[in-house]
Amino acid sequence: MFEKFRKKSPWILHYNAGSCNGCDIEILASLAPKYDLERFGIINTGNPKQSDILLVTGPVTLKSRERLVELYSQMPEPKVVVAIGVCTCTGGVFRKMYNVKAGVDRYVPVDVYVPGCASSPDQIIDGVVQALAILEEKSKDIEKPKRLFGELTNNSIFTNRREMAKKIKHEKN
Amino acid sequence: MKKTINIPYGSQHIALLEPVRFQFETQNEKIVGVKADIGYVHRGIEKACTSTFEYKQIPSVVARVCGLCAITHSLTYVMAVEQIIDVNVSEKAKYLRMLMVELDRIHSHMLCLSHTAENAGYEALFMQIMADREIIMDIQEAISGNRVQFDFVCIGGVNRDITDEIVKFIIKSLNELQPKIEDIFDMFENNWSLSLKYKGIGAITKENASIYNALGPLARAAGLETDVRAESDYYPYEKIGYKMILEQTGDIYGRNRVRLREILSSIDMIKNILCDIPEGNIIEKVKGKPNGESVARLEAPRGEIFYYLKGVKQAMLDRVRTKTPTFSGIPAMVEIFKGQEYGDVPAILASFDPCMSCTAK
Amino acid sequence: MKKIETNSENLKDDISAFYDYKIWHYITVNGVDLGDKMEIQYLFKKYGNKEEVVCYFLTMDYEKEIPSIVSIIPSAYLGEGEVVDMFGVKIKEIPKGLLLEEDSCQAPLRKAQ
Amino acid sequence: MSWFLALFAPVFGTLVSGIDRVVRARMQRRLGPPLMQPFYDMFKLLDKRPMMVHKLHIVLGVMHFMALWASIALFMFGGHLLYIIFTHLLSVIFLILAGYSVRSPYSHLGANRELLALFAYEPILILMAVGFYLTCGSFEVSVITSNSPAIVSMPLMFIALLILLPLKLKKSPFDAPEAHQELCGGVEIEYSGFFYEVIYVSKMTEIIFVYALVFLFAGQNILLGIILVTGSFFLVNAVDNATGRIRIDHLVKKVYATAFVLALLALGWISYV
Repeated sequence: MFEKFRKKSPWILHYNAGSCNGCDIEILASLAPKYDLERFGIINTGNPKQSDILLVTGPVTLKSRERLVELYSQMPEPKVVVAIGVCTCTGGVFRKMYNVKAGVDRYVPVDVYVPGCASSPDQIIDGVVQALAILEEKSKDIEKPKRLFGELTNNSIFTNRREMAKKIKHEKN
Repeated sequence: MKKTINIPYGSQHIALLEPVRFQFETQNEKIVGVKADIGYVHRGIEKACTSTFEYKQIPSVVARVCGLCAITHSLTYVMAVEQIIDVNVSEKAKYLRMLMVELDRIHSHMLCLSHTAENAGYEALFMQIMADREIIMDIQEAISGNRVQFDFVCIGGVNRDITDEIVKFIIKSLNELQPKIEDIFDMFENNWSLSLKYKGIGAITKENASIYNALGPLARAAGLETDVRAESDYYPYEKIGYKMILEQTGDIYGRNRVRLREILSSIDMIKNILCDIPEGNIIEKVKGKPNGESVARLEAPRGEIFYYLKGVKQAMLDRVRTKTPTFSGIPAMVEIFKGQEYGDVPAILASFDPCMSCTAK
Repeated sequence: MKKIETNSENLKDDISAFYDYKIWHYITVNGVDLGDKMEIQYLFKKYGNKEEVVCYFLTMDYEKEIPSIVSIIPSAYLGEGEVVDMFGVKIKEIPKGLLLEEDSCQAPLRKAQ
Repeated sequence: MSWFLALFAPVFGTLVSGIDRVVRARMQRRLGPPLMQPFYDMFKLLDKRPMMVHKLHIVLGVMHFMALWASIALFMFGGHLLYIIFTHLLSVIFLILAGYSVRSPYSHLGANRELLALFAYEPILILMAVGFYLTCGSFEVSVITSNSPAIVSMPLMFIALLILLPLKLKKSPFDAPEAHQELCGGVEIEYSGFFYEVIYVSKMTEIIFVYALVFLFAGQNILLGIILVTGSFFLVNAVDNATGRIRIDHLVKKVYATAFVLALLALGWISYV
């Protein structure tokens, strides 16, 4: 019933997973008067528990991967992830360096990929608006982050244990 | 006994652009201890420069160390390489490089000022400075074709020439920008709430600044005379009207004043550069393989960038060492935080203009 | 760049005799892998002086331990920590883990691996 | 009429908040969100999956909203002004307890600051109630609103209330308890989904509470009341766009040095005349 309001009020959480700041300052520029993301109702909350869209920049470095997964799991569903910049999508120029793994989609499921080095504000706005359409279709089911912890079953960040247990039972059957 | 609250600040926080983690021990919001963890952005670029990329490709790789001062990174690297393989750059290319570095300094300082204003809770000023900053971004886009990561310099010169139309456009835009910067200057000087927030907060003495080896605006706000533009003959900075800008207070207010005055002096310098750009080639042919050691230094917006190179007559370099301004600034930052109120932390941190992707590489 | 050689016994004496925080600016600590040995460089510049960089350097084996200069230059712990992480050498009282995670590549810049 | 006002107070608050966001954006040379944006936010929050820490936290949040709503209802039905102020105090105390009940340091700091802000503004609200008693002869809101405008006899008290407005509306320079850049919202940081909605709505309801106090100064003159409310609305927004946030200790000092002194002077004036 309220699905259609999701796309009218997306709140953003921004995490820098080791980028060069180029995309981050462009995100900041797109919140500023010339581009003004707030006309779509977007607020930069900074609090994972109250946000809908996770903007990730940077090829995930080994030290920041756990924080990324934790932030992702702290966001309540429905949520979408937007990877901004070419190094976030594939690793870019940092691919095969010893302290990064190629791209953010090894850890969390990504919905929209925004290319560019650095992505210009126009591209970022376009990517976020596309993410809104995806947000509308998403269900309230739990999406798991990938690989790092394996199964995220007995992790305390899931406070709604009963729902979690039901889900596991369902999967076993 | 007072109750001590440990406040984690980072690695994700609304007031931080970049992942850095500070752990503040506070008593009644007064900070008694600080720990900094800076390794979140470590990607291993130094290793990649000596194992994956050839020396001619590296200018665009080191540009990705940091998006804000990308041009200074690639330029310092290029200067170091040119010393080893003996390339003489034409005067015109030198002027174009200086032009880009000064434009980069303006946009980086404006970003820092707007961020400082926002973290002091002054959202309207943030919006105003960000709106004015778009003028500089447009100029950069006109010259190089990209807003942030412009791979403008290359070994032997620069990649793109400048036309008369662009020169006219730059001068018109800068004339537009100058009164706006003076407005912002007035705002930082006279606003009541900002003076409560900035004056006397986060201060460092000249003595401490030199003991902890502070750099750039952080040191110049405390009265320490350190600026590579005055300590180097490589670029004709004196000819285009460079003056060192010093303040004595050492607090956030002083740092903001240094930045604002540097923006104004950079605008003057750019106008001078555009007036007397000499004729000549923009790029020289490069031959040979690097052999030997060299160092190069350059004044980035945040302070001194330092490159050490070692080549052994191969296309791959033997060692590339990057020392970035924030890396040297961290001990001084940690020192400043002690004894401050937690409520001032975001504004103090923003006024350092820390660049973590530079620090960890 | 002016290079002055020193060794691990005399390092602290040399640097404390040389370094005055009012005249010299400590730039950084640098490591260079020579193939079978390490060269550790301590770089300084003079305030207000054009193009003068002074480099104290020492060569050491991989397994040896050298003293730290934090007692002379308090801000040197970051540069030394980075050398420790990148080359896997030992410096007294400087812990590992400034930049690297435990499961990432240890001593990535060392050649003999 | 009063039933209608009391029941739909949160809705009106949300509308005012929407106007507020548009006005603020226009003052910053931006386009700003659509007018109905806070409604969209609320409907979206209804649809999110809640992730809460523990049940007491939820209960305290809901109690905060209920107490606040009750104080608005008392106001609309023309109740006793002191009851209204103390019910409002109760609601703020629930919020502070909610802040202390979780282990997040940001929440604790936010609750600390909320408590300090409470100490700053509560005495002035009580002095204001006393002022109304001295001018109109009663604490009842219904009596005050049928009297002649109180602003004529105590203009200083009105100025004191104007100083409190940014503090209650969480606008700069007095938004240290919420402090988006320092504490990410302070006490509300651990709420999410439907239960954040409760906190969100009570923020909107707070707006109505504050402007109702402003309206009270107009007495029976409804036109004057509307002028006062719109005037103070634009004044608060203009001040918000011209100042930064000041620290919590400065906040307490400044409020005592200005608003408290003004309120005392106003009382002295009334007694003297």
